[in-house]
Amino acid sequence: MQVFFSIGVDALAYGMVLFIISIGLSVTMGLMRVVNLAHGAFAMIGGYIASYAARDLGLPYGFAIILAVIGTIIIAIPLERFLYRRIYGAPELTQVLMTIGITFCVIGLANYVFGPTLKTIPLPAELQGPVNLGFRTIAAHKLFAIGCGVVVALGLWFLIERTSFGVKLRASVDNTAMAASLGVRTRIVYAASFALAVGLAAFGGVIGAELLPVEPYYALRYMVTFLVVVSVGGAGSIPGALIACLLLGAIDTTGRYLVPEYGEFFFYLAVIAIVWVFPRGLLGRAK
Amino acid sequence: MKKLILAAAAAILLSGAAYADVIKIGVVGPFSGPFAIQGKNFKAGIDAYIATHGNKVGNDTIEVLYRDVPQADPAQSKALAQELVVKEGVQYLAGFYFTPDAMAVTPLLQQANVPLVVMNAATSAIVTKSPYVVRTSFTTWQTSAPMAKIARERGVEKAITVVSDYGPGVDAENAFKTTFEKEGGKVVESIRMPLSTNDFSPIMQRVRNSGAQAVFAFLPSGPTTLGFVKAYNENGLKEAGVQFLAPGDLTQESDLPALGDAALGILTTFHYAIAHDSPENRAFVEAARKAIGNPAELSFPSVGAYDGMHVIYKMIEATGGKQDAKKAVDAVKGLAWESPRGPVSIDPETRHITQNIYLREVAKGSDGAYYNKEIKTFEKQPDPGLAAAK
Amino acid sequence: MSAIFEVERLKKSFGGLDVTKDVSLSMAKGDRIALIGPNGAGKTTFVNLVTGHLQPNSGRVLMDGEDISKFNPMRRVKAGLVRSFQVTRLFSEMTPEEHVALAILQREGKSGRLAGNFHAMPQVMREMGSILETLNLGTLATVPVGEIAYGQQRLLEIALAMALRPKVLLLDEPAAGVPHSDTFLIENALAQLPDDLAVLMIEHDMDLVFRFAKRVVVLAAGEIIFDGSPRAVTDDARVREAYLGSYAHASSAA
Amino acid sequence: MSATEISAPFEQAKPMRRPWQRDLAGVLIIGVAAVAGYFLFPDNLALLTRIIAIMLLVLSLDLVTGYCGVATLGHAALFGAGAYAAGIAAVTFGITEPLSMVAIGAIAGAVAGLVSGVVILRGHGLAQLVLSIAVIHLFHEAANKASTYTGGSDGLSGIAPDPVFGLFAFDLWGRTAYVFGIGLLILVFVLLRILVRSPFGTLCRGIRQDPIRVSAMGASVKASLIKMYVISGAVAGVGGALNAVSTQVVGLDSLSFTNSAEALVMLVLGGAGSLYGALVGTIVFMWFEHVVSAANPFHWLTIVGALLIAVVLFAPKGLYGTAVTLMKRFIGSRQ
Repeated sequence: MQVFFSIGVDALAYGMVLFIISIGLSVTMGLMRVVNLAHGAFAMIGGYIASYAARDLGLPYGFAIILAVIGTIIIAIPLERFLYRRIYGAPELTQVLMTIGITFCVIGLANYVFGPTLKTIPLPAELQGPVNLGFRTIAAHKLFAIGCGVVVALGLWFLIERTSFGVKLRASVDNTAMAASLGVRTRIVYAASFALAVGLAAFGGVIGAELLPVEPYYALRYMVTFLVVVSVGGAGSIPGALIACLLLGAIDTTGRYLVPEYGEFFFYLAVIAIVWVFPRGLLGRAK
Repeated sequence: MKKLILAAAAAILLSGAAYADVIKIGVVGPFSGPFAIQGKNFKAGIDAYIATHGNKVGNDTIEVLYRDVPQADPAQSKALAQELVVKEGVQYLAGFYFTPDAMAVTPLLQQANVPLVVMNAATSAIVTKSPYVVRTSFTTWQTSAPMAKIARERGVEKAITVVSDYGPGVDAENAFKTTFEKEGGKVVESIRMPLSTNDFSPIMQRVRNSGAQAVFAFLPSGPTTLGFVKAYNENGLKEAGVQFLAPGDLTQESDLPALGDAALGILTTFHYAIAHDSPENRAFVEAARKAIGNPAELSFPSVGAYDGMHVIYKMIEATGGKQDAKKAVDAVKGLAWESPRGPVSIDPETRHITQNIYLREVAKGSDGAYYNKEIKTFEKQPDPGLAAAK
Repeated sequence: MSAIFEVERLKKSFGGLDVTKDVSLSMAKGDRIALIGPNGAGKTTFVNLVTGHLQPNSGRVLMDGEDISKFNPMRRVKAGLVRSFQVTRLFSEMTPEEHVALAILQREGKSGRLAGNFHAMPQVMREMGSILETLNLGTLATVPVGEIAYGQQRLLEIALAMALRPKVLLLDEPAAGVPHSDTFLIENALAQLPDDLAVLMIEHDMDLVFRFAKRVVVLAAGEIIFDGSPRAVTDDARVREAYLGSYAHASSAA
Repeated sequence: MSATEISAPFEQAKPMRRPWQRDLAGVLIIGVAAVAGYFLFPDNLALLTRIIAIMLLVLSLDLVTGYCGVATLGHAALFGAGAYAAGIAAVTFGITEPLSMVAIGAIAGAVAGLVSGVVILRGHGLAQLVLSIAVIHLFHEAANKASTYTGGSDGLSGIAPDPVFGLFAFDLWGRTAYVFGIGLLILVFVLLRILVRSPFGTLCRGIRQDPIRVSAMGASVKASLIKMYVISGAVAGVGGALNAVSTQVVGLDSLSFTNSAEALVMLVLGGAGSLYGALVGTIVFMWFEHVVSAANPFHWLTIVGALLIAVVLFAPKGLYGTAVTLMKRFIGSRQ
């Protein structure tokens, strides 16, 4: 029983970290219909900015997070304007080509600018060290990540389902021409949701840095994992992504506890099984 | 036409000998991609050697050509090596971070009449694949086996091994297990985890439940070590007094700033620490830091590359710049010298480097920087891996 | 004449909503039936049930006396039950020639061949040529479908159906989206259909219905409320009520 | 169907002749390029042979992605299966005759194609992409585990193929391997051109454009796709076997996600759905990568990334597709 809880806590923490980083991708892929393989690159940029702010400039952690989110969005604006805008509505494979190209460039530049070493983001004292849960200890930053995940999930749900921006976004995506004729400035809506997705990526990159450390190859190393959780959840669905992250987090964690040798098999067989039962993802919308 | 090309190619191969005064060395390594830092260290070691020893051997000028294999890719490695030999006319092949990349090249050596100096790839068997292979780095067996003795000396009865599930990881597990059990200890459990593991908490739970007094771990240098070490601390294993043991890949100097306090006290055995105290090493570190640009990026592959260059220079001296792989390799069999890592020699039988293995502990210097502090020396260690394979 | 196609007591509901309530229908060789009904009457659902794209809750579909209720859509096509689509479904990068040839090859079980080309198969070329000529598509034979006019795409839909040589053909609004002035093209095409083929056409254009159909079936709210001659349909009280009632309902809802 | 029948005159012969002429021209161009490559780059034959092997992988990917519209990031599974089968046949079972090794590779590739086809075709869109990712990881992990046969992460070495036809030994310069590879490539290319023009090829193109229409014609979409996957697997398997024969080593990278993703990038770069695009994309990508990575082994990735972005911006249909469009426009404007 204790083992069960113990694994459960690990699974929850891991799943939430995955969720924070991948949810932005769910927005780009599901709502904006862009297969954005450069999502990991934006998370990495966020991580680098936070690391630079907190470690080299000595700024407080919270400030570093805000700086990372804003900085990454600022970097993403010209990319959206000159590159992404060209591939909205383009065939998926074209989008793959473009975003892989962007990822390669970002990796190359990160290697050039920051060098190939690992970069850490120093945690404030409150988030360091283990917290005793009674039956086991857990790292404080993991609890923090779980909290952040909950906040992000609720905030996004509210934004997309309950605000006028959400209405405009969903309208623009479902029928751009119709939305435009109703007076929605679709370009701005797209740009804003792109910024939202990128900001979430950066936020996730910083929060998740304890688990997925920042280094130049980050952009590709974890991309597959992000892609998998988003698609299993059903792109564009926030609850779907949340369930997928928690489920896959649990499967992964349990697998690695019970049969570490076959952890990889365990995870991907589970992915196949889930998609087999839900060919469009857990909560994917039928096309 | 065919004859013409043959003649031209033969001319390229032979010309290196008598006429040309440029001797080319082809270095294959990961210069971009996830292991770019290790390739950078190759180059730093090579540059440091050239900076301190000049770029001439006798009348011959040394030229180094670099080719990139970002991740283990034997086919690519072989194609590049082939091209280096055939097109660029290199007389020496060197570098090779990954075992499969080196293995792929060995069948070429005889026909190409080119020696291969392995500057990192750490699987014991590489040297058996061709008589023209010399290795100046280490093997995982060589660096892991002494750790088992340390564990026993420190009174560890029961240990658990946790390794990444790939060649070097399995080597490390075998090396530790064999030696540890020979010394009378018991390995209660051996865990192999996929290379792609990100969250090590569940593994640490298992380590905890196993009741072992020490955990012996092997992970490839790089990002995952950070998560692993943190998980070790955060899951309370450090407090519980479970000793953390590993070969030195896990605490390579370029990762130490990221690991930070979490790594303090970890015991590793390895062939080289940048903090090694000797005049040779101080000179080397100074030159290598200059070569690499950012001193924080310097790590162990640089010393393998540095000594590799030493071996190649000796080979060139011995052959007078003529292309003769057999003579070159014979000349360095038994060669002994004072390397930045300490006294080393090339075992005439295996053509692998015999060297000291040091027990180190991660410590924090007075300047606040973390380093591997050498606390014990195992002198003149050969590679036990080959014997074990037999 | 015995029935070639029978639908027996077909029922389908989505959630609690009955969209098809106990529908039975029978067709004989050479029948020309129009299936009409107000929007939302369940006409397309009916086609999807019959062709196997939807599974009914109960009821049977028979072809030539054989129960095909358990067949998947592909087997139903092979059994001779072919449909066209309300919104054109064609291969936009392929030519009419390729479309029709593919349908012929598929009918003859040769579409899985890994070598050869239909251009080198004289019978296929001849039949394709005659179908395209019949429907006045000969001049467009080698133009990608994406570049030809919608009306002609509708004709190609019919050409495909003909190439499959069905026993029973379900046409889902063949004139939908075609300008009224061009409806005669569709009508001419329908006139070229083989005499022994049983045709069920869903259509809104009543002129077309009256000229084409020998029999009219009216579906409203998932039920057949009329089955008889075209002349009698406009006089039927239930039909009038269904149409007018549905308009009244629609306007109040809007 | 015999060759004479194919070329026999028929009614509407005139406009139809052109594709055949184009195919003939295509084969001629490959032949000329192959000869030119041999004499212009006699020192790069090892690289050129590698390019040929990858071309076979990308051609195979074009069959399922370009012709059938299946998005996959796991196609290297088929390539790797061929490579490992050929390698294991040589190392463990002593089958070192190169053509037999290629045949074994083709069969293994076809089997891998069947397995991954059955799994991947279960999903649609993104789910399909994810299934393909899962498949490639499972293959990779399985090869890692079966290290007794595959050598695990150390790679499978010691593959020593016999001379081709007992006459031409594999040499240091890679000449035999190159000619062997060109032979395979031309053979496969001709067969594939026949395939894509066959009724089955037309059916598959139809499936990509509208699967519902195809099933309304009474054809099984799934069965057709799986059949194409098996054919595609055989082609990729030939590529893998060629790689094993020519480099005499097989590594886990041949079964990797990276390899799959790169193949997809090359295909899209060249332009999907014509076979020619696959060839063009592979040559351009690999040659470009080779040149820039030799020029700057440390920062070449940035330049490759810039190339991909430039292609999307200026040649959105891929290099070959855009060239064809431009050509058509040019001819059109002259008429």
